[in-house]
Amino acid sequence: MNTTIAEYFLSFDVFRSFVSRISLWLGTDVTPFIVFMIFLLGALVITLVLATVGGFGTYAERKISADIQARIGPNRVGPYGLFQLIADGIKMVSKEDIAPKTADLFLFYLAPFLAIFGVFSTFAVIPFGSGITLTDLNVGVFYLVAISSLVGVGVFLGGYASNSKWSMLGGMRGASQIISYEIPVTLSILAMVLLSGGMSFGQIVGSQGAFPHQWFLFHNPFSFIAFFVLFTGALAETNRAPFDLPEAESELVSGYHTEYTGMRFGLFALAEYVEVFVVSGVAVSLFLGGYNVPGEEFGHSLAGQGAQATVFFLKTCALYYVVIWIRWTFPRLRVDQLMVICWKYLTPIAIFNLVGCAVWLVVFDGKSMFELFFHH
Amino acid sequence: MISLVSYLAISLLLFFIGLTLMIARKNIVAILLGIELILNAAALNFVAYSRFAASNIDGHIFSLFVIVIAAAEAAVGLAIVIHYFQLKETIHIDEATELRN
Amino acid sequence: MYVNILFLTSALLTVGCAVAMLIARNIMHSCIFLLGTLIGIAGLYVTLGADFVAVTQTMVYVGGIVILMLFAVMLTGGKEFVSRAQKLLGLIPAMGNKWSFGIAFLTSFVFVLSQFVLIKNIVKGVEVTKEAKPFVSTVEEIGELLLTDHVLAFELSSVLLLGALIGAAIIARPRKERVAND
Amino acid sequence: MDYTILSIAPIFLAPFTAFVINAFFGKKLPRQGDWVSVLGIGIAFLFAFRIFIDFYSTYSTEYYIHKYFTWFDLSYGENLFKIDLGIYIDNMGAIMLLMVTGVAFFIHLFSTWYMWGDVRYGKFFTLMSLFTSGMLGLVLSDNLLSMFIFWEIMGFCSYSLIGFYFEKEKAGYASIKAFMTTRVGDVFFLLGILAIWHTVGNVSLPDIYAAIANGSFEGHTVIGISLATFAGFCIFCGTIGKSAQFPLQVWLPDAMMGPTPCSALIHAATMVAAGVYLSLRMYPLMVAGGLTPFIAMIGGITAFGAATIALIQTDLKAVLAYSTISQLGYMVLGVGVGAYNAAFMHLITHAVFKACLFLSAGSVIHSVHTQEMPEMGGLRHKLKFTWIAMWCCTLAISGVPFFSGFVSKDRILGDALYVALHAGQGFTYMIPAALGFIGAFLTPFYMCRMMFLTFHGKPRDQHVYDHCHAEHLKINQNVPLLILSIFTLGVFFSGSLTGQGFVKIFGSKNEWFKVLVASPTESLDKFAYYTREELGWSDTNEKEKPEHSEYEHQSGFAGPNHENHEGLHHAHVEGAFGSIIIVACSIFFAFLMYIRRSIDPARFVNMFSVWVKALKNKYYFDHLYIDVIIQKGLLKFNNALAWFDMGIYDRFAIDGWEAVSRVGYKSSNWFDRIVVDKIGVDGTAVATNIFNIVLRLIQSGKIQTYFIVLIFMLVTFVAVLT
Repeated sequence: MNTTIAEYFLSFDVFRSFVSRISLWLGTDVTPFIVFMIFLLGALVITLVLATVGGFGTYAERKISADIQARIGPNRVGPYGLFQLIADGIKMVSKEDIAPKTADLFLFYLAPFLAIFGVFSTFAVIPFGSGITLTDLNVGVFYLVAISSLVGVGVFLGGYASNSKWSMLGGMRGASQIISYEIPVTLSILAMVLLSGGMSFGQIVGSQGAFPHQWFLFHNPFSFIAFFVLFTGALAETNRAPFDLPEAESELVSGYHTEYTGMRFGLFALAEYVEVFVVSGVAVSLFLGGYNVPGEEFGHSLAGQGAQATVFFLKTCALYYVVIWIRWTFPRLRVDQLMVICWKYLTPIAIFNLVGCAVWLVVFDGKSMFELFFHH
Repeated sequence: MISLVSYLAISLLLFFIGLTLMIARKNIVAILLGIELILNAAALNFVAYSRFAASNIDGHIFSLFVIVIAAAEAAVGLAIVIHYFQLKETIHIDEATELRN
Repeated sequence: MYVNILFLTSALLTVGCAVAMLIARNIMHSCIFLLGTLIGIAGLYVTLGADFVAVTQTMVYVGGIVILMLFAVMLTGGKEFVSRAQKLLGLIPAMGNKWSFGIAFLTSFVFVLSQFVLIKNIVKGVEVTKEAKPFVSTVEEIGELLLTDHVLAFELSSVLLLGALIGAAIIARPRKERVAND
Repeated sequence: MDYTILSIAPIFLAPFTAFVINAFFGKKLPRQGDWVSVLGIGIAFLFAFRIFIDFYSTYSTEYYIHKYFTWFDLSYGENLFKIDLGIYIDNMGAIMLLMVTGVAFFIHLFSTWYMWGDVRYGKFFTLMSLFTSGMLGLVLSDNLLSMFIFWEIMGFCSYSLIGFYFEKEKAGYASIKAFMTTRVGDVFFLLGILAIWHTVGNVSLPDIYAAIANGSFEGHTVIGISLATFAGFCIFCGTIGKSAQFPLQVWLPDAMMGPTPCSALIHAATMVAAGVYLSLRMYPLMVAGGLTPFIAMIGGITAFGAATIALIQTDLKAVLAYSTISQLGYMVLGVGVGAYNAAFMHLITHAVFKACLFLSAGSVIHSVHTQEMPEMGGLRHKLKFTWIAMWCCTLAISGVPFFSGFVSKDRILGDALYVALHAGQGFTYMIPAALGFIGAFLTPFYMCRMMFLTFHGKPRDQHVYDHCHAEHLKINQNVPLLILSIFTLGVFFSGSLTGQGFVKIFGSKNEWFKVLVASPTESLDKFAYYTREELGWSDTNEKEKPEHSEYEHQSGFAGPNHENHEGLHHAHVEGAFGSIIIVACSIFFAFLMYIRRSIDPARFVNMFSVWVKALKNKYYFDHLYIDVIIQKGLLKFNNALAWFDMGIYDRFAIDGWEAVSRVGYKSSNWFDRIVVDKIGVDGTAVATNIFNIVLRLIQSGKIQTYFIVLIFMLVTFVAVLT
């Protein structure tokens, strides 16, 4: 099984001979350089693709919300209003960049970059396919959880540095919400780590299969519950409705990014939309079988890689749709309810799931429910 | 190019800065910041020695425990700071002299 | 080569942010620079092959401690305040100005020097392996060590964390106003 | 059957768990948690039944279950000194468990009807569960210490249940009286346990039997009495207290203040049965201590005295209470005359019919809202089922043939007669036997009197009669009564209709009760070689099932010296026929007096007026205890002690010491002022002050200053080191 893009390419003889011929021609071994270039290119491509996906996120959100509310939604720019996001992008870039007079300018400028940094750093480990992964860290999931907590700092600083009451309250809510919900999310992820026996995405996805009965979602009752805990926690961590208290329009104008304009606001928005995509992708990889397609040999070929990426994107987009659907369906929570849900319900349930998964592994020798039912 | 000494130098610098921060600043939170730096310097040393001068990775374990202790210390310390602020409306370290008189 | 680049970047980030932390007047900025330092140290851990420690460092410090610090700073006023001049015997000035920095600098320097002198022999005694070991995953090994050789420390630290959790919650909980009868 | 601790422990744990659940969550449960208690005792019954079936199918006197673990061990060298806790079930225990769980189950069931609507309905069931579990624990125990613990749990429960209606002052006093009176016996019991523990080194039953068989008790004396006698006496005192024997019988009649189902439980299955059960368990010790004549005497006096008091009671429950004392007297008499088997049989049969009697009485009382028999009469038209059940039990307690009371009681009387006349024991057993037979005459009389007054004749108080509703079959009112009354038939216990082997109906196991319950004295030798083996909780310690029953038909009589089987049988026949005649006369007499009214009871009252007065005052025992012993004796003694304390100790010792200390204090005052104050204290203060001025310079209160000082100290240290 391949783990990174570079290794995937190097597994083809054509590519290897090509590299060695260039090395001969230059008189030095260029393999590391080529590898580096592949990484650079891959990172660029993935970042661009995901940024675009984030952009389309806004479009999807507007379209779907319009559909839910029996409206038409954006339909002016391009076919079906598809180019709306380009128009929005141009508008944002060309807007004047205003900073409040009393703001802490250093932090004010830093905050959106921290948020976007935290989100984009997670791309390094997201598995789009068995060969389309930037790097398959052996602490992949852990890394993802750790680095995405930078977003919390960004949100908090954005709220603090604006020197505005709305922003301040939004930032505080955001930070406390993110660090609180990190606990049930991490515990749910840990349960999956237990099941697969490793923290790398490659291993976690690899120990599942293409068909639903091989997914961790249906591995045992505890993992089934864990998925919903993770999904709820992820909604809260990405500040999505019904947990969008940090940017509650009715109370806080626009929350922590009230004072931001132009591209800085755009960065915050992009970070949010991309993070939703990332979180959906993580949920897909952990519970819904990830990029798995039927057939070992097929998966290795180039067409297989395409199929894997397609499967992954389809599943992720389905979850993305659910997220948007939830946003336009459920009312917002109160702050105390938010904390109660996290500390009194989700965390104990997540701990219970973790212990339950461990017990299941010991008692049933790691077999899933289906294996037990159809055991011969 | 990279050797044990480079890590030791960084760790020494961190320790030095942390100690200075701890002594010089009057804000209790700043003192806690200094303590974090000192703890990190120590943890870095552990890991560096573990890589360059030992055959096992016990150093990693030690630095993990250092992180744990830092977390506990930060939580309790900041709780004390906040409570102190509620009482005195200041977190100036020199005001915290109740035990003197 | 990449390791060297990473080392240099991390070292610069670490030291630069640490110095900035020291000289920043605004305590909020100090906290942010602390964040930079900690991420830099995580990078250094990566160059040392300590992947698990690096990620743990990021997780605990970035996700927890720094945000706690920011909260604490915000809840306690946030700005660096001017220290009142208090002099002990007219000799040791109150710190928080250039004098205090000078004193602190000197003290730290002397201390570090003395420690250096003290551990000089020990450092010499350590046999430094010439070529660095290959990078291997440490996760499994750490997991195994934590549950075998270091299980007591592991359990004790969990107890410590629980104690800290409860202690912090109790100390920082909002007090009711005292009844007026006393 | 393969026993583990899990197949036995639920007998105790199920009611106990019910108690715990009810105690903590009872108020939140539907119906205040009564079903938890009923369910708990029901589960215990199922387990007990399983064990009983096992013992019955094994059919051997050698079969027993013994499991234990060592609680603590203070042995040193050869001297054993430890406590083993465990479970010991032999045939007797299995029968006892079945009886207790079964009877208690029906009592619980009945209580859900009787107590329904009471203010403390849930609390009642909580206590009943604890009570039952205490009794079951006592039966399961293999040693005296845990028996004592459960014994005391029952004492506490009886205290709470008797004082259940603590709004009534009398109920409160009655509960205190019951508790304090049984306490007297308990103290002796504990003393007996200590004596045995000290000698044997362990208090588990097989060890005690083994010690008796090995003769370990011989040669030891306590205050001039041989140890076996002393220990046996002390433990028998426990029985006297718990089973309300003469002279500690005073608490039981007052215990009627509690709710009727709890009276049923106390009188039938649990509390008083525990006392007799204890003396049966310790029977070898009683024999070894030569206490049997004493025991027989106590039993005879109790059986007779209580029966006489019952003659004149007008309270329905009081009659039953005195009849209980009287029947317990028979059991103790049985122990005394060596009718081990018959005494235990009477314990079981009595438990069944007395529970039924009390529940019937409860049914009557609940229906008519009075306990006074003169206000009742003619109730048989309204309370048909109760009437049938109660007559069955009355016939059983009277000793009418074909009923269980005849089987058991007449075997006791037969043995008593044999010991008195044929066994060559002389005069010793004559009085108990005679008292027993007079009691046997009185018993049917007062029981039938009760029945006639309550159910027959014309309604004496029309208001009460009209108030009473006609009864219908109801699962928790009269169905338990009818079921219990079925078991008053002698067939279930004897296998033959009379218990004397006249008419046998069942097959090979027709005399199972007589065969299975064998006195430990007969097989005491097997305990002599009882080897101790430590067993874990989950192990089984079961005897191999014997190939066939090695038991030949043999009387249970094993106490005083006897060999004469022929004479024994003869005496039994004599006793049986004698008692049938006596019972017939007695019932006829009661019929004449209370139905036909051809004999006026007032004539007898006038004839024995002094005696009747004594009966009304219950032979003046309450006066004796309260007025004489407590007020004249204990209070006087108290006053004397108080006088000593105030008059002598206070005046001379305390006041004298005051004068001495006054001188001392004057001299020390001077020393204090000049030496200590001036030189010591002030001088130190000056010195401290000087130091203070110096120390204040570094004690700035600033942490960072301390820190700097600390660092420079460290640096100096390093400099010195290198």
